[in-house]
Amino acid sequence: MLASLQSVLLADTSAQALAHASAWAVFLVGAAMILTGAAGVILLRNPVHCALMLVVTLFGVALEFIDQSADFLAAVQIIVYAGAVVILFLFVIMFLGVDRKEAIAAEPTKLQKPLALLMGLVVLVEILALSRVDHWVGGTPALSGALNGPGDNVQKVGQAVYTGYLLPFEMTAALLVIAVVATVVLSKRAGGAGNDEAGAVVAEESSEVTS
Amino acid sequence: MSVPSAWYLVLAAILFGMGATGLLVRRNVLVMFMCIELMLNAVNLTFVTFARLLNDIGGQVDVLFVLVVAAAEVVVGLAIIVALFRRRAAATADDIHILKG
Amino acid sequence: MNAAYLIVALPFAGALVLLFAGRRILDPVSGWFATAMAAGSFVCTVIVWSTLLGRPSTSRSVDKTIFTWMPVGSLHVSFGLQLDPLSILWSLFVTGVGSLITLYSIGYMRGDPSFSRFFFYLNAFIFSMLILVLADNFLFSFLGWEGVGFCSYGLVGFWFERNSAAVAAKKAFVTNRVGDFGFMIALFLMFQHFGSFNYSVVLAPLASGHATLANSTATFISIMLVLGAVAKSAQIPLYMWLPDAMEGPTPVSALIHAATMVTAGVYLVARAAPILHFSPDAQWIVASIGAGTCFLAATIACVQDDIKRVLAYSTVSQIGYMFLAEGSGDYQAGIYHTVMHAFFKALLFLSAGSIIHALHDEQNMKRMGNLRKYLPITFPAFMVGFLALAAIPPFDGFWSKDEVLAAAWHKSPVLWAFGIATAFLTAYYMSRQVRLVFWGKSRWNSAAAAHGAAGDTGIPLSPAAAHGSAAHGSAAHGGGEPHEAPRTMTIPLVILTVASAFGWLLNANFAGLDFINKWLAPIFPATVATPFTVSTGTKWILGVIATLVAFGGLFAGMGLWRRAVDRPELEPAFLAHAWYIDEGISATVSGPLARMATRFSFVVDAGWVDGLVNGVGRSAAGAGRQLRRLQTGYVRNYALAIGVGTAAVLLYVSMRAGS
Amino acid sequence: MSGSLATSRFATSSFAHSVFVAAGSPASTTTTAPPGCSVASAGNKVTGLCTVANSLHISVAYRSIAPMIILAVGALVLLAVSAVLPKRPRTGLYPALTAAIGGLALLAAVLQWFDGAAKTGTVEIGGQVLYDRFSVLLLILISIAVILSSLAADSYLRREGLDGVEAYVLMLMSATGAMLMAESGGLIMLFLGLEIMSIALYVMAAYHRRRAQSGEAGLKYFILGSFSSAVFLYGIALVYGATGSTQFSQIAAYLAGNVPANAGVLLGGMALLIVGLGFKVAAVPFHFWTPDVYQGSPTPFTGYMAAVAKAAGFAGLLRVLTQALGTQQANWRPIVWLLAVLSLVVGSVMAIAQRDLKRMLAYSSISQAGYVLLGVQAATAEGSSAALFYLFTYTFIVIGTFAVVDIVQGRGETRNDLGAMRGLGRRNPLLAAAMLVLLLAQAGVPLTSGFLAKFYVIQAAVEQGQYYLAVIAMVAAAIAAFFYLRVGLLMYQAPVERDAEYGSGFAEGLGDDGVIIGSGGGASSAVEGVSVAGLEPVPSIDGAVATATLQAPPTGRVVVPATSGVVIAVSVVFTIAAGVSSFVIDFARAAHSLL
Repeated sequence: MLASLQSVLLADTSAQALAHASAWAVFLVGAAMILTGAAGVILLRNPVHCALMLVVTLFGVALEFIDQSADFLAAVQIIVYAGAVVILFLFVIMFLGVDRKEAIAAEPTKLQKPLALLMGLVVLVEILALSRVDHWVGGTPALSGALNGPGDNVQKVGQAVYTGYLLPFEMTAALLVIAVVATVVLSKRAGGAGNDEAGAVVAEESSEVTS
Repeated sequence: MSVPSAWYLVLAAILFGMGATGLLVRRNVLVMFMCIELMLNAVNLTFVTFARLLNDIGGQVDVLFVLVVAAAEVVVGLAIIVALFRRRAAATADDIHILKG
Repeated sequence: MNAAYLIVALPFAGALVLLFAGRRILDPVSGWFATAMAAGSFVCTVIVWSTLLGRPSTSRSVDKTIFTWMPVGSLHVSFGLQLDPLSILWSLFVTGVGSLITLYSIGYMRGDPSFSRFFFYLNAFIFSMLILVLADNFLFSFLGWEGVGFCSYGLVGFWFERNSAAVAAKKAFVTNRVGDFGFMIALFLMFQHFGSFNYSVVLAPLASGHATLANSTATFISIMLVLGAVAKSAQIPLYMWLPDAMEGPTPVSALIHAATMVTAGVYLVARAAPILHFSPDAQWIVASIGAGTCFLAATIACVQDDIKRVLAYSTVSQIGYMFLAEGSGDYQAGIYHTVMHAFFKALLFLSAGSIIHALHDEQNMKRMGNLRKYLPITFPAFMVGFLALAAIPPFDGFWSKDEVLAAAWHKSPVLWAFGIATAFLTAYYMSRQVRLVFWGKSRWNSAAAAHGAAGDTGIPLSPAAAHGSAAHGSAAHGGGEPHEAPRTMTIPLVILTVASAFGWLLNANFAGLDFINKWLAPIFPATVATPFTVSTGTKWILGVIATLVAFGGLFAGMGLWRRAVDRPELEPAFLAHAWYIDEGISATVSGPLARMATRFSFVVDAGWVDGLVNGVGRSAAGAGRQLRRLQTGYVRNYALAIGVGTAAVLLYVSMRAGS
Repeated sequence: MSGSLATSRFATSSFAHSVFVAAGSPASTTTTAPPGCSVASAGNKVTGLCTVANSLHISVAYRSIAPMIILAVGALVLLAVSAVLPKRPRTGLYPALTAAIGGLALLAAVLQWFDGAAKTGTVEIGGQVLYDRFSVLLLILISIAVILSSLAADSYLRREGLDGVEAYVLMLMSATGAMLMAESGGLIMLFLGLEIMSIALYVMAAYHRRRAQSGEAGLKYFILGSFSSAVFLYGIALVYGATGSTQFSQIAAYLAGNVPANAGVLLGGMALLIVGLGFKVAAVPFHFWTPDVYQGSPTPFTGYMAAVAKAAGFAGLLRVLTQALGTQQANWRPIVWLLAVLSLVVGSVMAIAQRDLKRMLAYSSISQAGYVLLGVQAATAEGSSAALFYLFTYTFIVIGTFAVVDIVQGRGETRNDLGAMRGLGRRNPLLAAAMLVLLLAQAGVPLTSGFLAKFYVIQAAVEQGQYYLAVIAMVAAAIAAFFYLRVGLLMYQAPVERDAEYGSGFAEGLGDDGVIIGSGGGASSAVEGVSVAGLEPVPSIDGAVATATLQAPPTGRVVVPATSGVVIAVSVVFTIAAGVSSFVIDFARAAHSLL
């Protein structure tokens, strides 16, 4: 659905201004979602709410992907993140019964919070200063295959994955093996069968995504 | 043609900063973990934007790998958290500090 | 020449056996075994020496590779023995004196529960010292250098249950680490400049005049080497550890802290003479350190009450003479004095040990007196040692000191003035010592009664002593009557007495007997040590002055200490406190600086050297404690640290990018 | 694994290892004939893959990734075996299989060493793999670490009742990741390898189910590791943006020929990459996880972690800094310089203040990382080979050391304080002697490999005229000598049962002063319990309090399990052999061909 939305937007070449405006609109909506979601994650006290706000951010990011002709990734973003990761988060929250408010006031180390805020700000300012805000890119374009041009996005990603990125792609299998073994190992404790299933679910889902 | 890339990149940088800050200020392990996801998403956004700027599919493929890694990390991370907090009521990172000094 | 390997192999084997099987060997056997190993090594050295003697003087340097070690670049460092006049001379007296002192220790350490451990250390020490002097490259030599440091550390702290012994050991260890840094930096510089550590690569071309060295390079390397030498040989400013090291058993003081190890610095400077040759500044530094140290230490020695501390300061002072000679360019004189000093100082220490033994661990001279009547062997032995150290002709010290002073005169009359003043003081404090110990009233009766039960191993209140008294306690010794030591202790005394009386004949240059000079001549050709001559007339005048001064000191000491034991006017407090050097610097450091430092928990309190030495350990531990607070155990704090680090690195690159 | 999948989808041919990846757009490559695609040549171990659509080609040179494949497949085989076998297989089956798999990987890696392609250095599999002797040496190192660690882990896991196939599978998988890092030809590959290795290590850290410390170690490692991974990833993105590629060779080529439009982005990316890898190698100030994780993790895994994670992290660091960003030397050298100095000083100083053996070794490993960084920052071939040599020797030392610690600490890791080492010289002289050698090697005493390793890195620094750095390194070595010597001396002191003195001695002596003056020979004096001489007499009340937290040292003979014994023996023999001969450094010298 999202991909079709994007193709509609791109197809409208006759009215460039409209396309321009719509691109901006998508960007702004996405940005708003991203920032709202992120703010929600770091500010809301109930972990369940945090997880839901994370979904908002993830959708926002997916929107920005579409805006930049990364259709396939947008789809994967929704499926993997919203579909699997966040669900798993919610599951664990419920499983552990930690869906209560966090006592934010209690702080073992006084300087942690102000310093943390300061550091976040400093890092951000430094990154922006390094990029001089709008001078980000150098480099030789299109070393692994052009993004524009004929063919659709999925095809191009697929080509790149099965040629230049073959080895890393295959090696992601190792990650999935580890994930499976890890859940088995960590849930071996007596009376912890539920955890086992949770791990297996995600492992399966992520393998679907990559294969 | 459309929105200048710098906007996306600054957006991503802000998201990264927010994620990092969130990790440092929150005490709930699960929320800290979500903040890491925020940071990873910021990186993904950066990759995609650079891919567009450079007209290079490589950036998008990189995002694919980040997604896989993130998924595997989530599985393992949550498994560790569950294993550790199963018997505890409150799951804050600060409750865990036997090892120090 | 295959005996060359045995020189080092025998003590090494001895150390190994004693380390692993020492516990199973009965008391005196391990001592005899260690003595046999040391003596065997001495015999081998003599064989090698005689072999070399049979060769023409130009081909008396033999390099025997043991094995090839590390490849550095294209070059392989081999571990080998360099048998040349310098190293063999040193080996001769290390093994010779070492054997005698090991023999002596059999009697001295009898009954100590750690008997075999002691002899393990002695053999290990002799082995390390031989590696130090016989190595054919600086790196290998450095291994020996570290080895003797370790053995010294173990032996000073031998009775570690006493706090003072432990502190002294630590002080010695850390002070020597400072010197080791100097040595190591010199090693790296040397390697960078010459691409090798081998004497044959580094020194031989310089010595033969085929290569030269830039003054700055030579100066820097020399200063770093001298820093190492100064720490090992207890010279200004790193001398304070040696008097404290007297906490060790007396044979240790004799072997390590008088005769051999502390002369390692003298050896190193002599070995590095070809490098020093290119740096007049470094030579001046060596000479000045020597002159300053010999005078300073002699003044302090004048007021010490502890019999061993007098000898300890005297050692510092005498090594100052050796440095003075070397800095003045007369290496032979310095080495001559080293050998003579090894004889008479070992003799003095062993005699002192015998006295301490006889008085049941009394070390305070003011509680001795009139001992000449009770110690028929120790007394003449000590007297010969005293006359040799006081440089009364014709004993050992006179001849070697005469040459040192002549060299100093040639370098600068100021240096000579320091030397001659020291000669006076030396004669003075030694006659004071002799007076207090051997003449006057017996003041040891009460002392002996109080300490009699403590046993005979030299250390009061130690479990060793307590144990010893059970076996050879006061019953066996018939109360507090001083008695002569057993034969294992007196035989070495006799041998060393003879050496102290006639050893000078080794280099009696007026009679054409200048054996040491001739022997060492190939090591110090004109390209290494610019030859100089002091006219015979001047020499005579200097000799006469030195003799007069020595007798002056002797009479002064004998006369002034004829009656009273406590003469505060002759024992000024500033000398008793060693010129307040410890306290003075302590006051400066612990004043404003300490107030500042305590905030950061750097505690500087016990005095300069203590402060420095313990400061290293303490500030490291203190800093560690402070840093440990950062390691809170809270994972978010750790993440914050990573964040701060990231921000800092980013800040740095933003500045780089901006510029 | 990869081959079968790929062949099923694409036409296969067998041409030699040369790689062609279309650098242009798909449109432009249609005119380029895929070279060698139809040519069947002699490469018998090599399968070439040619794509049909749009003529993008990839050839998989299996021999370049053979050890990796062996480990990964081996892990799956282990899993399969465990599934097929009845419930409890014969004891020692899994470790033996793991060691055998490691041995196969080692064999493959050794064969690679003599491969001509590795000698000259080639780029394989779409530019993702750098096949040269630098990688191969690290592959050898990692294989050895797997063999030794699997053997060392056996007795531990059985003693703790944790035996099962999973630990070995995780170990093999993490080693696969480490190998991927060592061989990586680009940042993405590096990142993937890093994650594969790390995620497995997180689980290994948390492996001991009944020890709270183990779970805590896993969680801390995981949170901080993910955080640093995210930072690292952002660095990759920025470098990608600045240079247009994530491949080392292409980054280097771009930077050699162009001035980046905005150097700031590149430098920012570089900084974040250093942070990410600095975390993995435990460089100060990114080291905070190290002591906690090392202390909490199961002991044999700690040794494995210290060896492999460090080696792989440094491999990545060397690749990134010297190969991809070699042109930016002037910018990264000061950063690495500072990391090196901080690691050296903080690691040594903190180690003094520790009472826990594993924790002390953790700080010591931080300071060891400082030495390797010394070699890295020299930015010369000499420095890189010195760093490689250091890593190689350290692998043996650290695995051996932790194997000894494992034996000493006993069931449940209850005796981890330094006091547990007390009397080891009597309780098992051979073990104590081995430990002494390993400690001396860490302290850098001559005639051990540790000395040569330190010597070479310092030499590399001195050759660059960095005397300050050399002096700092030596001061750090001197401080470090204290705590290594301390453990060494402790082993040869009598294992007295007198708790009060024992406790006060350690608690106070170590806490206050950190310096033990004691007997080297281990006399039987009854008063030896107070051989820890602080400056002041030890206050006995504090001592009594401290006693409560310390356990009395056991006095019985220490039994060494056979497998652990083999590991320790191998470590010691290597440590001495590499200390007195030259073969390892010759390998390290030969290995820096591409650097």
